Amino acid sequence: MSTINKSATQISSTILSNKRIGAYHQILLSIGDLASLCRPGNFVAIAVGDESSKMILRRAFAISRITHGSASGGAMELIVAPHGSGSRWICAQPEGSDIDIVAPLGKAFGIPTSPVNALLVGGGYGSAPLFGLAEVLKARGCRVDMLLGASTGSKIYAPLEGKRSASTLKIYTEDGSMGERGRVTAPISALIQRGTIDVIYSCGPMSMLRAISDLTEGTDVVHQCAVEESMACGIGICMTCVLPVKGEDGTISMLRSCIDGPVMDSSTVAWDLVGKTPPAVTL
Amino acid sequence: MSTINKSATQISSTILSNKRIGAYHQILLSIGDLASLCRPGNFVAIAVGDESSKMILRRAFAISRITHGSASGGAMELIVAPHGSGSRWICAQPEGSDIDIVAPLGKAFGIPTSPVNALLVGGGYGSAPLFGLAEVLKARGCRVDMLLGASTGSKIYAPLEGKRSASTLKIYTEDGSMGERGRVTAPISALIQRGTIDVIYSCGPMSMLRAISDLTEGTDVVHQCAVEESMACGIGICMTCVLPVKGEDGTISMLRSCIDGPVMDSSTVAWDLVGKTPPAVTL
Amino acid sequence: MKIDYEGFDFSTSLADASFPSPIFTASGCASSGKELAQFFDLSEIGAVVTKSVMNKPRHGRPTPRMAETPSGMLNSIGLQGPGIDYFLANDVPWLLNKGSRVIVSIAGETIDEYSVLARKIRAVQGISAIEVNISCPNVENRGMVFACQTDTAARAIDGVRKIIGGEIPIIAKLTPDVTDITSIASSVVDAGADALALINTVLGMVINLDTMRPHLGGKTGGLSGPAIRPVAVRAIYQVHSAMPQVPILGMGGVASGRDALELILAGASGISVGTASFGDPSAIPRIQRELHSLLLARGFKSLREAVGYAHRSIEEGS
Amino acid sequence: MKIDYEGFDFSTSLADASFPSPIFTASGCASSGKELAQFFDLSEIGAVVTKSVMNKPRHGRPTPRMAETPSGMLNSIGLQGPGIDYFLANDVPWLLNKGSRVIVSIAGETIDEYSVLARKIRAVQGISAIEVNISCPNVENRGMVFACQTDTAARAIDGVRKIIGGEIPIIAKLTPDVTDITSIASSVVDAGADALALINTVLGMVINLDTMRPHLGGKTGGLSGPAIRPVAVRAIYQVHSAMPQVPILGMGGVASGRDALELILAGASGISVGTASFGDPSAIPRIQRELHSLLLARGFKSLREAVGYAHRSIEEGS
Ligand SMILES: Cc1cc2nc3c(=O)[nH]c(=O)nc-3n(C[C@H](O)[C@H](O)[C@H](O)COP(=O)(O)OP(=O)(O)OC[C@H]3O[C@@H](n4cnc5c(N)ncnc54)[C@H](O)[C@@H]3O)c2cc1C
Ligand SMILES: Cc1cc2nc3c(=O)[nH]c(=O)nc-3n(C[C@H](O)[C@H](O)[C@H](O)COP(=O)(O)OP(=O)(O)OC[C@H]3O[C@@H](n4cnc5c(N)ncnc54)[C@H](O)[C@@H]3O)c2cc1C
Ligand SMILES: Cc1cc2nc3c(=O)[nH]c(=O)nc-3n(C[C@H](O)[C@H](O)[C@H](O)COP(=O)(O)O)c2cc1C
Ligand SMILES: Cc1cc2nc3c(=O)[nH]c(=O)nc-3n(C[C@H](O)[C@H](O)[C@H](O)COP(=O)(O)O)c2cc1C
Ligand code: FES
Ligand code: FES
Repeated sequence: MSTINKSATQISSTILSNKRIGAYHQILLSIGDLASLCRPGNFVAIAVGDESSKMILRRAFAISRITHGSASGGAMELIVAPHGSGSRWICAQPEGSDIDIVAPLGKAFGIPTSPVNALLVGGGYGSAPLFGLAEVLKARGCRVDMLLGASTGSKIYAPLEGKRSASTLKIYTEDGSMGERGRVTAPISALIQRGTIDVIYSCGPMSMLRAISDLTEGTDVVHQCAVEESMACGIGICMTCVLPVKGEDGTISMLRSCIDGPVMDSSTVAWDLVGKTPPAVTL
Repeated sequence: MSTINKSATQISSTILSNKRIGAYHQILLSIGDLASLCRPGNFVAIAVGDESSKMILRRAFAISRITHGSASGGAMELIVAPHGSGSRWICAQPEGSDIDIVAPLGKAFGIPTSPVNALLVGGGYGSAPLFGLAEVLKARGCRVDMLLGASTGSKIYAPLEGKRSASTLKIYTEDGSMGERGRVTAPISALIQRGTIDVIYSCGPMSMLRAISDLTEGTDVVHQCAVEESMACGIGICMTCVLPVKGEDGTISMLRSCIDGPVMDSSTVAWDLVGKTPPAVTL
Repeated sequence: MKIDYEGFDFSTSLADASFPSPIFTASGCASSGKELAQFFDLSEIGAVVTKSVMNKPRHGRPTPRMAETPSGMLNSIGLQGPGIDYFLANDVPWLLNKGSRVIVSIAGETIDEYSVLARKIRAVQGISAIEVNISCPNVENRGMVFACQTDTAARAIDGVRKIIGGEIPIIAKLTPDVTDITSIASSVVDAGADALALINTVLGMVINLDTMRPHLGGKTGGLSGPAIRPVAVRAIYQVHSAMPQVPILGMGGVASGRDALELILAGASGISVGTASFGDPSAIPRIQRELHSLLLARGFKSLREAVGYAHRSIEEGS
Repeated sequence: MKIDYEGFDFSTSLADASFPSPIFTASGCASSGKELAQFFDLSEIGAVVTKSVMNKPRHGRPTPRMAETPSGMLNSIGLQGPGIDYFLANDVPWLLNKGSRVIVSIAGETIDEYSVLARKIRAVQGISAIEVNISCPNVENRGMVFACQTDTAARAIDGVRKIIGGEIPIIAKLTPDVTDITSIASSVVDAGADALALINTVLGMVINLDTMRPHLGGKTGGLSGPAIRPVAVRAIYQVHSAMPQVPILGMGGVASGRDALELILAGASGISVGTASFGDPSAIPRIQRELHSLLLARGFKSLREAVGYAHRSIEEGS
C-alpha cells in the first residue's frame, strides 16, 4: 500500500438525500465504513455525468460532516454550489441514485493536542467543513468562535445544529442581506490584537485566505487554511493543483494541494507567487 | 420556405410510453399536429443525451406508426433496437421525459393510385414502418402479404393489431426459434414467378434489400426499398448518407438517402457500387 | 434583415465584405443552403458559406463517410458536388434571391483549377467573398495538401488573386495539421489573401471494432465538432497575434454562443458553424442569439470591440 | 504477476523489452507511481512510464494549469519535477521494489541535456526502457519543439543513442502537431530509436469567459483525453503503415478496453493510459481486463496477433 492518500477508496455511493439550502445543495451520501476514516478538512472527488458524458474529470468537494449511522453505516454530507456543468449535474441527482466517489482525500486540519482558542473563518460554501471541525475542537476542550461571510445571505451556509458547536457565530454579507454588512475579514485584526486567539482555521476563496494570512503574519497566531486550486485528478498524479510553498530553508516548492493540502499552514504559502512562475530552482 | 423536407419541424416531444417488446423498445411520442404530416417510410431524427453528452449527432428511426388522438393530439410510434450508446439512451428514457425530435423526414413509400397486389418484406426492426404502410395500402384496396425475418424470434416485431392489416403474414428466423427456419428472401422468388405480386415494399438490412433487388431485376415487379445508410444530419446538409443511383441516361449520382430516400426504387440503385467509389464523373 | 439588436452593433466585416451578423454557416455543413431554409430564414444570419465546389462534378469518397467520436465526428465526403457551372447557375441565384449573403467556397486539385474557378466566379454578380479551401490534396505534388506547405498554399492563392483583382475579398482556408500555422498564414497573406478561415478539420481515423478495419470508406477523415475547439482557439489566437490586421473567419467546434465568444475573443471577426447544425438544425440562429446576449452582458457596445480582446493585457482591457 | 490470462498470451514487447501486459501508465499522468499504488498493484500492469524528468529540478508553469474541454482537457504543467538525481535515487528504487517494470521518460531543453540524462540512467540497474520526450521546446532553436523538425528530433535521439549502446530500448515520443509525422518518425528511427511513442498532446487553448483572457497560466496547453483519440489512431496507423517493423507505444484518449483495442489494431504494441486515470484512478487495471476479454471474444490467441490487424486486407484477415 502507498503512503499517499492511504485511506482513499473508490466506491459507489448512494445519495441518501439532496436538499436545496439557500444557494447550495446539501447532499448526504452513504459511505459505510469509510466514515471512520474521514477527518475535517478531507475532501471527496466525484465522477460526474453518465457514461456518455463529455465531462471526463472528477469534481472536488470538501467533506462537510460525517455521521456514523448504525444499520446503514456512515454518511458524508457535502455542501455543493451549482457552479458549472459538473456541480449542477451533482445537484440534479435524485435521492437513491448512485455516484462514484473517491474519499477521503488530502490533508485534514491539524487538531491541537491541548485546549486552545480557535477562530474558524468560512467564506461561502467554505463554511461547510468548519462545523465538523468545530465539534472535534470542542470535544478537545477548545473555545471555538466562528465568522462566516459571503456576498449575500443565500450564500451563507450555517445550519442550526452546526451553530451549537461554536461559542459565538458572526455573519457578514457584502450586500448586508444577512448579519453585518462587510467582509468576514474585517473583525479579525481586532481579535488578534486582543490576544485571545491561538489558531485560525479558514476555508473559502483564495483571496479571503490570503487576506487572513496577511493579518496573522508576524503574530503568534497559527493559521491553517484549506486552499482551493483547480484539480484534474485529486489524487496527486497530474500536478495541476500546485501552490508555491516555502521550505524551512526559504526555497520554494510547488506542492500539490490535493495531497500536501488542501489544508496548509498559511505562513508557508508564498501567496505573492500564486498564479505566477516562481524563480528558477537553484540547487 | 424550402422545397426540401418541407414538412419537417423541430419540436420537443414527450415520451407517452416506453415498453420492451422482445429485443426492441416500443416508444410512443406525443407529436401533436405533426402527426398529420407523417407518411409511412418517413423517419425521425432524435437528439440523444443530455446537455453534457459527448454524442453530438442525431439518431434516425423509421416512423413505425401514427395515431391521431383527440385531446392530446397525435402520436408517433418508434421501434428502437438498443444498438449503441445513442439508441440505448433513447430506450432508457422514462415515460414523461421530453426529447428533441425533427420530423417527418425523407421520402415516403409511394402509394399506388389503383389497387395492386403488394408484398411487404421486413428484416428485424425494418418491419416497423410496414404495418402503417399496410393499413394505407389496404385502405386503397390493395392485397397485402407480409414476410418478416430476423436472426432470432426476439428480433421479430409483429404486433397483433398490425397483423390484421395484412392478408397473410409469414415469419422466418435464421435460428428457427420463430416461424420457419431460413431467410425472409427464400420464398420471394417463387411468389414473383407465380405472377401474383405487383409491387414489393421492403425495409431492413442493406443485404436483404439488395437480395430482393436481385430477385426483382428483369421482372415487372416494382421494388421500393427503405435504405439505411449512416447519417450525420438527416436533413440533407452533410452528404454522409449517399447511395449510388442510376439516372435515366445511365449516369451514376451519389444521392442523399436522407432526402432522396430512405425509400428508393431499387432498380435505380447501383447496388454493386454501394460502399465503393463510382467511376469518375464524365460530362 | 429583420433582427433588432437593441442598439448593439452586431455587424462585422472580412476585408471589404460587410455582414450584419458574425455567424455564418461552415463550408460543407449547409450544402447549398436550401436544406436549412426549412428551419430558419437564411437572410437573418451573417452569410451562407457554400460547400467547396470544384470545376467538374464529383462523386466524392465511398461510404461510410462518417463516424461519431467523443464530442466530435469524422467525415470523409471527398468534395462531392455538382461542379461550378451547375452551382453558379442554380444554387447561387437561389441564395441571392432569398436575401442571403453568399460566400462561395472553392477547391481545386491543381493550381490551375483554382484560377479557372475564380474566373467563373468573377463573372457572377452579388457574391460577398470567395473562401479558398486549400486543405485538399494537390495532385501535382504527391497528394500533399496545398495548405501544408507555404509555397503550394501561396501559389493556390496567387492563382485566385491574379484573376480577382480586388472586387471580392479572398479568404484562404487553412488546415491546422501543420507544424507552424502562422508561417502558412503569412505566406497566403503575402500571396494576396484578404482574410483567413481557421480551421478546417483535423485528420483522424476510427477503427471499426466489428470489421477490425478503418471504419470510413476513405480510411482517414476530418475531425470536427467540440472536440477540436481548443485547437481552433489556439490557431486563431496564434495567427491573430502574429497578424492582428488580417481578419479571421473562425470555426471549429462552435455549438453555442459561449463557444462563438471564445473564438471571437481569440481573434475571429466572424464565426462559421459547421457540425453543430447536424445535431441541431436551428443551431445557427440560436448561437447568434446567445452570442448577442453574452456580448451585451459583458458591456460591449459592438462586436468589433470584442474581436481579439483576449490579447489585451489585463490593465489595457479594463 | 498474479493475473491469470486464461491461456491467452497477453505479453508484449517494445524492441528488446518485454512486458506481461500491454497496458502502461502514460508519462506525466501517474507522477512517480506511488500515488496510484493506493488503488491497484503496480506490478500487475505492463509498466509504469514515469513523468518526464529533466536534469535539474523544475517548477513548471504558473497555475491554472488545467481546463476541462469537451471529452478532453488541456494541461500546462511545464515539466515540473525534482530533477534526475533525486528521481533515480528515490522514485526508481521504490518502483522496482514494488515489482513494477519501469520506463523512464526524459526531457531536455538542449540536445546535450538528453545525453546527460541518458548517462545518468545508464548507471542504474533494472530500467526496462527510456522514453525520450522530444515534444518540449528547444532552447537552442527559437523555442521550437524538438519533435517538430526532422533534424532536431534526430539529434536529440542520436545524443541518447550514443550513450545507451543497446542495453535499454529507446522509445522516441512524438508530437502529432506536425505536417508529416511519418517523416519525423523515420528520422528518429534512423537516428537510433528502437520504438516510437505516439502521441503526445495536441496544442490547444481555452479562453476564460469571465476574465476574457487565456485561461491557463501558460496560455496554451496540451489537449488530451478521448477528444484526441481519432488523431492518435490516425498517427499510429500512418506510422505503422510506413514502418511496420518499428514497435509503437500508442496513447491518446484511451479510456476503455475498446479504445485500447482500436489503437492496437491500428498498430500499437503497447498502450499508455493517461488522462483516463484522472477521472478513474482504477482505469488502468479496468482497461486491462476489458481489453483482455475483447481480444478473447474476437478469437485472438495472443495480443501480438492483433497488433496492426487493421492494415490487413479483408481477405488476408479472415
Ligand atoms: C479541495 C476542494 C474543495 C472544494 N469544496 C467545495 C465545496 O465544499 N462545495 C462546493 O460547492 N465547491 C467546492 N469546491 C469547488 C468545486 O470543486 C468546483 O466548484 C467544481 O469543481 C466546479 O465544477 P463544475 O463542473 O461545476 O464547473 P466548471 O467550471 O465547468 O469546471 C470545469 C473544470 O474546472 C475545475 N474547477 C472549476 N472550478 C474549480 C474550483 N473552484 N476548484 C477546483 N476545481 C475547479 C473542475 O473540477 C472541472 O474540471 C472545492 C474545490 C476543491 C479543490
Ligand atoms: C432512415 C433510417 C431509419 C432507421 N430506423 C430504425 C428503426 O426504426 N429502429 C432502429 O432500431 N434503428 C433504426 N435505424 C438505425 C438507427 O439509426 C441506428 O441504430 C442508430 O443510429 C445507432 O445509434 P447508436 O448511438 O445506438 O449506435 P452507434 O453505433 O454508437 O452510433 C454511432 C453513430 O453512427 C450512426 N449509425 C450507427 N448505425 C447506424 C445505422 N444503422 N443507420 C444510421 N446511422 C447509424 C449513428 O447515428 C451515430 O451517429 C434507422 C436508420 C436510418 C438511417
Ligand atoms: C461533413 C463535413 C463536410 C465538410 N466539407 C467542407 C468543404 O467542402 N470545404 C471546406 O472548406 N470545409 C469543409 N468542412 C469543414 C468545415 O467547414 C469546418 O471547417 C470544420 O468542420 C470545423 O468546424 P465545425 O467543428 O463547426 O464543424 C466540412 C466539415 C464537415 C463536418
Ligand atoms: C497532466 C498531463 C501531464 C503530462 N506530462 C507529460 C510528460 O511529462 N511527458 C510526456 O511525455 N507526456 C506527458 N503528457 C502526455 C501524456 O503522456 C499522453 O501522451 C497524452 O496525454 C495523451 O494520452 P491521454 O489522452 O491518455 O492522456 C502529459 C499529459 C497530461 C494530461
Ligand atoms: S489534482 Fe492532480 S495532482 Fe493534485
Ligand atoms: S444525413 Fe446528412 S445529408 Fe443525409
